[in-house]
Amino acid sequence: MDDKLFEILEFGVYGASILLILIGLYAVLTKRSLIKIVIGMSIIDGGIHLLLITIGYLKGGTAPIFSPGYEEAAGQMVDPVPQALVLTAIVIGFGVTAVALSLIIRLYRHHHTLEIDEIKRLKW
Amino acid sequence: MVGSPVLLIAIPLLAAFVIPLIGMIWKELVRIIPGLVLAYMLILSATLLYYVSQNGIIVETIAGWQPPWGINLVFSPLTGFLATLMSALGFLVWLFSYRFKRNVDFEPAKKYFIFLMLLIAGAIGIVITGDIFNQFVFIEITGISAYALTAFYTGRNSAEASFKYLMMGALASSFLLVAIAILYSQLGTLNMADIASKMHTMNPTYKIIALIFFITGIGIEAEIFPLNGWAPDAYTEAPGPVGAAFAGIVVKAGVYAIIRMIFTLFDIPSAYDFLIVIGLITLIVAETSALRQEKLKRMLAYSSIGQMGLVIVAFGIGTHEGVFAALFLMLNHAVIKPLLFFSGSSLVFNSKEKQIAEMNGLGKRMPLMAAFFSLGAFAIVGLPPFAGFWSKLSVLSAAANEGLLLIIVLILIVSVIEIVYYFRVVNRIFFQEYSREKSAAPHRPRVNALVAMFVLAIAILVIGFYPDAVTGILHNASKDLLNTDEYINNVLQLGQSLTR
Amino acid sequence: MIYLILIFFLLILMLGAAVYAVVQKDLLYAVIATGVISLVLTAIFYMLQAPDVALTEAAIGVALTTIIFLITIRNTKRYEDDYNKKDNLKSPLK
Amino acid sequence: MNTIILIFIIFLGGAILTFLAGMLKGILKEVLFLASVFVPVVLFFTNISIGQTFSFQAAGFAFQWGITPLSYVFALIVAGLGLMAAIYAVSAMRNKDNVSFFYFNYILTIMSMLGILFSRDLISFFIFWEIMTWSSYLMVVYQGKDVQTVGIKYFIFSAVGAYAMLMAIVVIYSLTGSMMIDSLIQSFPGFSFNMQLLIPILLLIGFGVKSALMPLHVWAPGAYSHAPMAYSSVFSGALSKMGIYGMVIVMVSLISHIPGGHWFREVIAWLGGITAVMGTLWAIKQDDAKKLLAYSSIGQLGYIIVGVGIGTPLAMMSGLFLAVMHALFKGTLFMVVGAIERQTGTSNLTEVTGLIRKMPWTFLAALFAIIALAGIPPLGGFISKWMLYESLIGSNHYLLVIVIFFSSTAAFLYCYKFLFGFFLGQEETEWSHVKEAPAMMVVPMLILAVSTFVLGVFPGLILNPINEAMQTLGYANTQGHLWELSIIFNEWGNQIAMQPIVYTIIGIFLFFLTFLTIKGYKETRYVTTKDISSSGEVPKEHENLTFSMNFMQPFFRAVEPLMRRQIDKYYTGFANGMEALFDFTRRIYTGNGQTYAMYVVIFVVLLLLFKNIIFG
Amino acid sequence: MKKFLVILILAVLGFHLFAAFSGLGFGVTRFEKGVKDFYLEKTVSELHVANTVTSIVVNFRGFDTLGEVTVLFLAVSAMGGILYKRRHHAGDRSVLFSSSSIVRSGSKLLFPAIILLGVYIFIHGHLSPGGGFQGGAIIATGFLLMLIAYENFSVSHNTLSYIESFAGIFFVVIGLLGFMNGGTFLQNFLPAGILNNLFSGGVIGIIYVMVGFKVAAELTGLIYTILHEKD
Repeated sequence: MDDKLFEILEFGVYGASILLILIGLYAVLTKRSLIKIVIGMSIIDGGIHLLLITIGYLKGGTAPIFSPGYEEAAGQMVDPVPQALVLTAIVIGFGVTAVALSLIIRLYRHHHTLEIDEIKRLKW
Repeated sequence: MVGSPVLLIAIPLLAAFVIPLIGMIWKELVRIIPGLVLAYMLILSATLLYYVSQNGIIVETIAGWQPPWGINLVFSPLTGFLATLMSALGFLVWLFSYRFKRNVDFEPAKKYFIFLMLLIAGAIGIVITGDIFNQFVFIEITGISAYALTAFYTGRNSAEASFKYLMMGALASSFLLVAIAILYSQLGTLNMADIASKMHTMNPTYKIIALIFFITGIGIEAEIFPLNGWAPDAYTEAPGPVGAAFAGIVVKAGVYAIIRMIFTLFDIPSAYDFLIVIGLITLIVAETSALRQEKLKRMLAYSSIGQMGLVIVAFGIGTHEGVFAALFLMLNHAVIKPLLFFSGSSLVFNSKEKQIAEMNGLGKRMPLMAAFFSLGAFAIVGLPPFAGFWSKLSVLSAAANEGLLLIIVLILIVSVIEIVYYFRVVNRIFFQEYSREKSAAPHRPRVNALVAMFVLAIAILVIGFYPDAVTGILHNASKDLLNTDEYINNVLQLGQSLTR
Repeated sequence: MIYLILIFFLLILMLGAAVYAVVQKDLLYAVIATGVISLVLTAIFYMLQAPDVALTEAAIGVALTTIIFLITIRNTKRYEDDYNKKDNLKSPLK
Repeated sequence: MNTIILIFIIFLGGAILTFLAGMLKGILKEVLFLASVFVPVVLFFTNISIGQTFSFQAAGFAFQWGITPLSYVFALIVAGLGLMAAIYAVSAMRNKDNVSFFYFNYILTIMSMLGILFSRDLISFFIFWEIMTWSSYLMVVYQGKDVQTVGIKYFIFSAVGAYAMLMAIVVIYSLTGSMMIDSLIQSFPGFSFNMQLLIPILLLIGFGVKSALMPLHVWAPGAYSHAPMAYSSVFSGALSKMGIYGMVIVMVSLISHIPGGHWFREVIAWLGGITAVMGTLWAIKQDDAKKLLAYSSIGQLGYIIVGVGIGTPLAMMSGLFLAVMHALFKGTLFMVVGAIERQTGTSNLTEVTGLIRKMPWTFLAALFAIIALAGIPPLGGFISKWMLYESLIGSNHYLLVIVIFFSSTAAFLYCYKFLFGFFLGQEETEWSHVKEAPAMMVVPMLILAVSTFVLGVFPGLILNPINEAMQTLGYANTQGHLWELSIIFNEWGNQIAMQPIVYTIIGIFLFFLTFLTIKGYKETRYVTTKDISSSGEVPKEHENLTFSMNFMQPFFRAVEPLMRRQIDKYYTGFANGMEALFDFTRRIYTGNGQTYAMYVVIFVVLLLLFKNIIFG
Repeated sequence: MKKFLVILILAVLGFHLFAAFSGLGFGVTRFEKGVKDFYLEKTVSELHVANTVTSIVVNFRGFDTLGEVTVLFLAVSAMGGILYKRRHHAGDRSVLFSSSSIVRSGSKLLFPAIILLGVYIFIHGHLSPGGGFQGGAIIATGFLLMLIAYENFSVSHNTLSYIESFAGIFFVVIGLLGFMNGGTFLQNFLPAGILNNLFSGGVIGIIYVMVGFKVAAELTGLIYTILHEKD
């Protein structure tokens, strides 16, 4: 039963993370509000982080932290590398989001709108 | 041994952290220190390049772990050449903008120099790192500095340009992460050499999907055609020297990243043809868009994109001659385009809209700037005896050697278009009447800016009259890029190891 | 067993929140929904044996990201522009 | 140091020094300018011998400079005309703005033309070709008129030509692995047929542009007439001959090795013939003397191309000889127009009249040049035209003979228009203050004019080098001893006895000259143009009734269908269409960030969908 | 119309993405020669660090972390630059809501606890889950709470700047000190200590503390900057 569920879960987790990416992309591509677009970006980020963590997961594995007496437990640990990558990626993503939001504030200051298709003074 | 490649990254980062502190003591240091750092980077990378050309590739490990496990930096003839080029250009950009915002507030100036320094450090990091995730981090460093520099002027357009750039950049980093995820899930490693050595074991389907995401992610930085919407806007709205830095430094790093992927990491031969096609499309679309451009910097931006397209075509030829030609083009573009940006932004310095039409008759008012601009224009369209000619010739002869006659025809047609729009500007500057109402008011550039431009102009003339001054380095670099096995061996067995 | 079902539940919750965040015209609600995504992600990360990431996501994704979004909305505007035109009646706040 | 490299160093250094000296006051820049043209030319005449070479390596290519008999002939044109025009220019350009810029480009042009002739490899050929192009371009736009139309047009055509040539060069390089012209000539017969067709066509496009061959000639009228006249004499006289020089090499050394290459020759010759006719017709119609000379240049280059294209020994000789003669008389004529423009302020034939008394020396130079141009013995033009007819008839190109004959008859019209318009006719009060041009302008003109006469009487002076050049190209020795003396007092080889014809023509001409002169001096009624009444109608005040106005109107009514279609319009239409298209396509950069993001996703999706095709 | 097109495109994208990951398997041991086994082994045997993620983040891939804190530093600077107004007058803070006294006193009570938690987390980064980033972010959350609850609570910009700069400088300098004894950048030059002791892992703990300070200062500064963006 667990194994069967686990197989479904495989599709579920990968599928959910990819769906998250797609939903974010949908927001980026169709939503006209700048804030929505940034929300979309952070949803994409979330999806990718989940994807990376899922890649590193090991069935029945433990967190990659050695507790006293279990120094030989490396074989049952989940992959720590994607976790390290995600740690970095989260912080970077946050930095980018922050910059994006401050740009939005400034755009609003000048344009008094958040519609992306009204902010196109630079073209061709 | 004069130093290690890691200092090329560590020193600017250290300086970036130091500057806010030291700015509280003496404000002028905020301007001086980045220059010193960039000069140091230039000297260091040049010395290392010389060392490498004598003793072979340097592989620097970080935190003492051997390459498949630890992050490593690779300073080879190719990466060394690019790093030297970037730091030299970075120094010139610093020199040009040394008195930038001199009389305005202190805060923006401080940030400007920090961003500029980190932009260059990030670009060098992209080039010399040997680890894909580390490359991603450097791409982000470069990216955020670039967004900030684009939004540097407080007008409304700069924020718009910056936001577009950021949107594309965020998409790029997402795609890159997906690609990294695919590669890691298949090969369990992040080291470029390790990936390259294991690539043949990977299922071709996954391989191709990973490559596609890589190309898209980095292609946004490298300005290949459908992904370069941000570029004209960012170049237009960023301050002039920053446009020069984008054209000369950031794009080069992006192109390098794509090339490293296709030449070294992925063993997909048809990717070369793809490079040719996409490069040609980029070239044609960009150059034709530049034809009717009304704004100077935007025209330069399209021209820059077009040149990068040409570089990618040349890389796509894939032979030694092709790679040599591409590197030569990169070098020339890195020398010429900053000169155009510097002199162009000096010419329209006092104009509000930065229109080309406002440059009428400025040749008589600002003869030196106009002469520099014309020199750049002559060189970039490939007129002998200036620098651009040799690279154009080598691209064409590389293509001819492979029998790609259609490509030659297309490149030449596009060159004619390029001539048209550059010469229209030159004509305006020199041979049309200055009108007090319509033309921009003359502006007298400072000595530091003049020196920066002189250096570039002299470089153009030197390469033009004596191309052998650089061809040796370029041949070494192209050999290095094409020799994948040697790269893998050197990195994995720590070729010229840095243990002392 | 419960563990697996819980993950399923969380995944669905997360996707639901994501859809809500994208569809909702009131940006305030959308931002809160984004926070919910992060919150659920934190739980999933924890269940996938990544406590470090979970902690980071909790602090940065849930708290800080949400708050800077909120401040931005505060400084700009709360609704998408077509909010008043179409979805007037559906508005939860009217 | 090698003389060859020394020549170029002096040129280059002289150009830069002259340019820098332009910042100073005084005549330093003039002195430097003359020195940096004069010294290398003297070095060329004294120290350069045929066959001397200089080789070096750069950027992975082998370079070789040296002079061949053929290029020596052309170098004579360049050096001689360059020197004369330089002397002329010093005086003509006095008091203009940016003179040092003019000098700079002038020296560079002379240098690059000599460089083209010196190049034994294609790379340095191309480099000098391009330097010539852009320095001449800077001269075309130098006066600041119509730079965005005329200047750009010139440069576009030059660039198209140069890039066609560049493509040929890289293809040759990929095929032979060498950039040497000699190795190209050696290995050309071994190329595949496609390449044998492609390479000459590309090269001919390149050379055709510079020599104003018919569909590629549209830049020429504007460019010739917009450059300063001191430069136009070199531009039309010497620079266009570089195209001829290249064409000679292509026609003789390459095309003769193609199976069916004679069709090539026919096409080129016919294009030349059409060029000659159209150039001449358009020249007649011009009221501006500069434009007139520009079109006349196109027409004359057409003759040369016919000669080169036919390629029989006599035709080739006539083409080369006409090239030399054209340089002399067209150089003179441009200088004459320059002098008149300087003295009167305009070069319009309908405004300036009756200058014969005011500028007698200029008139004399113009007279010689016009006679030479029209092909009247005993001046040089006659010989070349005669040889051309001979060769055309000899090679059974009767139709082409008619074409050429028509155009050379029509050429009389513009010659007459030019001479009469400026110098004869009523002397208007408006021009009563006009003085003769300064000696430094008149003397070069006269020297060139006299040399047309000398070469007409003693064609052997130039035909001997041409004969040598043709021998190195593979032609048989063309009865060299016959050319030692003057043509008038000798028999024409085995051709028809021509003394009677020659003497008759000379007699008619002398009569005509005497008549004109007498008429000019004795029978001129001094009334202003405005006083003429035609057919009893009193003309309105503003009506211009000078001689040149509506010159040969009935004739044009007859040939109008020929002239209605201007190729220029097609080019302009094409260019405008392309610009409109590009203006439309650049709208893909919509300015909307979301669209750009959409492009990214579409890009990925397309790649993913077609991944097996693209990367498969 | 556009939306359907987008959905169609995204469906294709999603299909291929899924194809790239579906064959992977979930929760299986995937590669024998991957780098992770080396990390798991060396982190215990050489670095004596209990938390493998920490050892990777700070040591094996420490260069990434250096880049990452730089990114954060850049982001904060960029925000400052982007939102810069010439006449910058601090104190005009956006008010998210007018806080009641319960919120205020609650915040005041929670604040030291949050700070303490953050400090604990980044000090024990090499032993337990968490570390510099997490701790720093938590501390920033504490400040955020105070900034929201108290309209007149302010943080000295200069202090933040000092902390940020010094922490960054220390990070790089510790990295450069790795060159001692013929080592490389960021190499551990201190004794590794005993596994699961507070003083273990050599420089890893120190670096992570620096990262903690830096991240805390940067995130606080970031929030401070954006909060003061009221028009």
